[in-house]
Amino acid sequence: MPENEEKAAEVFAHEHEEEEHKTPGTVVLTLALLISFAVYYFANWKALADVWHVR
Amino acid sequence: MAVKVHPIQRLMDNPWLLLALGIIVPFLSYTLWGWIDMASMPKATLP
Amino acid sequence: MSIHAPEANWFKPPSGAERTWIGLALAWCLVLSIMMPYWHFKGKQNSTGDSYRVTPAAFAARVEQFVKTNKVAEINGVPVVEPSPGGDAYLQGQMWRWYPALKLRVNQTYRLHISSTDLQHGFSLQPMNMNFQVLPGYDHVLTITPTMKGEYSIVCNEFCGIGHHLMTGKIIVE
Amino acid sequence: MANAVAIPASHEESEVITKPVGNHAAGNSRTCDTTGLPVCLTAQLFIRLNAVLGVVALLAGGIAALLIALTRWPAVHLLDPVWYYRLTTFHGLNMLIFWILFMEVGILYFASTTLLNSRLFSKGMAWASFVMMVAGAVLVDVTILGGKADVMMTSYVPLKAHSNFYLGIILVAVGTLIGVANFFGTLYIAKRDKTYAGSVPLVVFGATAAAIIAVVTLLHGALVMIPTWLWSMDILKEVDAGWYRLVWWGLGHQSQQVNVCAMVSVWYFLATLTTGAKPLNQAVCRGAFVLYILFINLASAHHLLVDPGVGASWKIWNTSYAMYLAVLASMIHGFTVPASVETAMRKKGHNRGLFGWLAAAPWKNPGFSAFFLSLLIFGFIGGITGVTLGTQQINILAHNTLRIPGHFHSTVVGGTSLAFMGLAYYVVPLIFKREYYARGLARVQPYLFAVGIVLMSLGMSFAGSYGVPRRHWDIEFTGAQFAPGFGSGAHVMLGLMGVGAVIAFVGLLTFILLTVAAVFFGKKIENRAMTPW
Repeated sequence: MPENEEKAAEVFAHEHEEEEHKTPGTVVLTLALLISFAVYYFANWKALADVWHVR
Repeated sequence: MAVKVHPIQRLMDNPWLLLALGIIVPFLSYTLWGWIDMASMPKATLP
Repeated sequence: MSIHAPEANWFKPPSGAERTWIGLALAWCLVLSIMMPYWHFKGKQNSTGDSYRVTPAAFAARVEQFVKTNKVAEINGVPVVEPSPGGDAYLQGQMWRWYPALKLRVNQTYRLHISSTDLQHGFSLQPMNMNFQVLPGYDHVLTITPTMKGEYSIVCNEFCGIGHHLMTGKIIVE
Repeated sequence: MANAVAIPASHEESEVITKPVGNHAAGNSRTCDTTGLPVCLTAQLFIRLNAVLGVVALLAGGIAALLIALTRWPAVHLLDPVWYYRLTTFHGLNMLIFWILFMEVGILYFASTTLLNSRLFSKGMAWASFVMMVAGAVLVDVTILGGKADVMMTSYVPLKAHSNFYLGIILVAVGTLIGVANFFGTLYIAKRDKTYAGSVPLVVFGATAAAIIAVVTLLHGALVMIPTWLWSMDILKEVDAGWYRLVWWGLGHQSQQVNVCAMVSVWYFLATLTTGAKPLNQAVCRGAFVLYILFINLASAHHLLVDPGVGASWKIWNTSYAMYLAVLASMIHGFTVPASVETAMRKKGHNRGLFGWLAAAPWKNPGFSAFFLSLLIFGFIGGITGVTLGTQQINILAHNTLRIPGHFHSTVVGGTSLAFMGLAYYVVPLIFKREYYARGLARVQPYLFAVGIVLMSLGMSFAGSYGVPRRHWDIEFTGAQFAPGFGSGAHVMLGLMGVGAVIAFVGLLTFILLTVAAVFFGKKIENRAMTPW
């Protein structure tokens, strides 16, 4: 049993390696999205904090 | 040859189950809960 | 290929940059979802939906009574009404005016009841830019504290027929 | 094909397969000469019909778009109030409902037949669906233009339109629902007849997600429109305003989630067709679609964030789509789609630096440029503004201001419509079997449209940040009791919106003229592959 599991893990690791993709451009693109998102989002909270109080 | 299919893959291969979940989840969370909120609104006393 | 059937056993957990991105995105989503309950308890601007069922006739009668007892002036033929600080104020949206004009004290808190006697309207306070929905049959109560002095206009930003763009009102804060 | 009886095809479909293949009846399928994919001829007929009607609605809505944009540009202020409000109603329904629904039913037929190697489930249902949708759309448009339904797309009660307006919407909704049922029927027979092995392709999975969301949408549509229709004929005494808003947005917002799903599926489809991209991880892409199915429909709550009647817990839970799980799904697609393109391009040897792969991408192919611009506009403008506006408390600053249309023009127009345009650059050669004329113009068209929509969306968004209301004829408030007015900043932004709208309209018209010319007069594609873009 443990041997089988080991084999399976090996196969998986192998597939894993093969399937590894390098996508640095996409990473930069998505990080730019995340940063602009955060800036716009928190700027809006700041604007909200400046209006009348309401509940 | 019986291939062991991951349970998550089996879920995603079942459009009927996804259809049922896709109707039930928003109906309970959005529609029904919304109706309950509206129905439980008290009458105005207008002081 | 996304247009062909995938291999038989395609399920595998995400790996590499994809996995990192999912983790990062999930963390950001958690920040987003915590912000709302956080603001609900710590923030000063919340729309809690505090509201009561009311008939348009009953609401209009209450507004009339409010105008009669609290009127202090008139501008452009519209009564200016000053509620007592900490008390209730009433505002009626109808085709096509906000009635009456209100005079409030800065940093005092009011229970502002808004409703409509006909169609749906949009209460939009300018240039402060605060917006709330106004429905017939619903007494929408905003517990509101003006924090700045000045003259503010109310416009209607929910379409209510051909005169919609003429529907305006006034709030003066002293 | 080898031992097929050589019966000469009786009409233009020269590569029609004359013996039964899979679950196709004899003479009811062909093999695409470009992709080698099988095409069900019944499905092909309805894809064509739906695409044509979609483009007709797009043209009608587009003309209205130009006129209302020129009215909201204060320096031009073109229409009188009656026609401004009337055409705003007309524009909304033709663009947000008719153009998109016709295209989506076509996409569902395509995905479930060609990509699953199956025949369409029912020709009768396809006819019923198509006829009801056309009848409904015509009824709605005639009622609006006849001046009997100046109620905006949302038709919030107690604002009342002529009963034919509601009847038309019910017809469109039921017709679409029948089309969606035909899709599910095809999924069923394809599985039963074993026309494919294992799991459905990713694009079909995305289409399934869109179809599921469409079912929820259309059920809400029936739930709200039938009582309202009865009320418009005085059979029902009253429809509660708050109840109407709650259920109507189960139709109004959710129909836009159908678009999101359909658009993302089209991204995957066009990425594959134009760059040979394949998804890095099926589980991740499909998992993101499952998150859409389960949670994206809660976002209808975004319209009720400053409403009376529903409480803070309901608002916070639903507006976060249950902890923003549907936003997570969009962010996942926002990674997996470009990552699949990047991987495919790098495999082809475009390995220079961070963005060498992107620079070398087929930017001259309108199918690619439309898809990638759609991805960027949807993500960077539509996504960011949408989540921000849909935050419960921030909505106080944005509800019913021009920020709202600013947001959804970048999602539905810059995102979905642009992606569908990219799709058309393949649908016409592959399904209509016609070549485009003026291919140089077609290459430019997505850029023109994208630039226009970006300017317009940003103009609207920032004008809305100054408090400018949506659906409002005159922000100078001429003749009003109190004249609030807006500052010069708002006017500059509205001007930007106007300029953007004109550019986008030129882009739209270019697309429609090119497509109509190709469909009706384009060079026929017979027994050969399409000319690559």
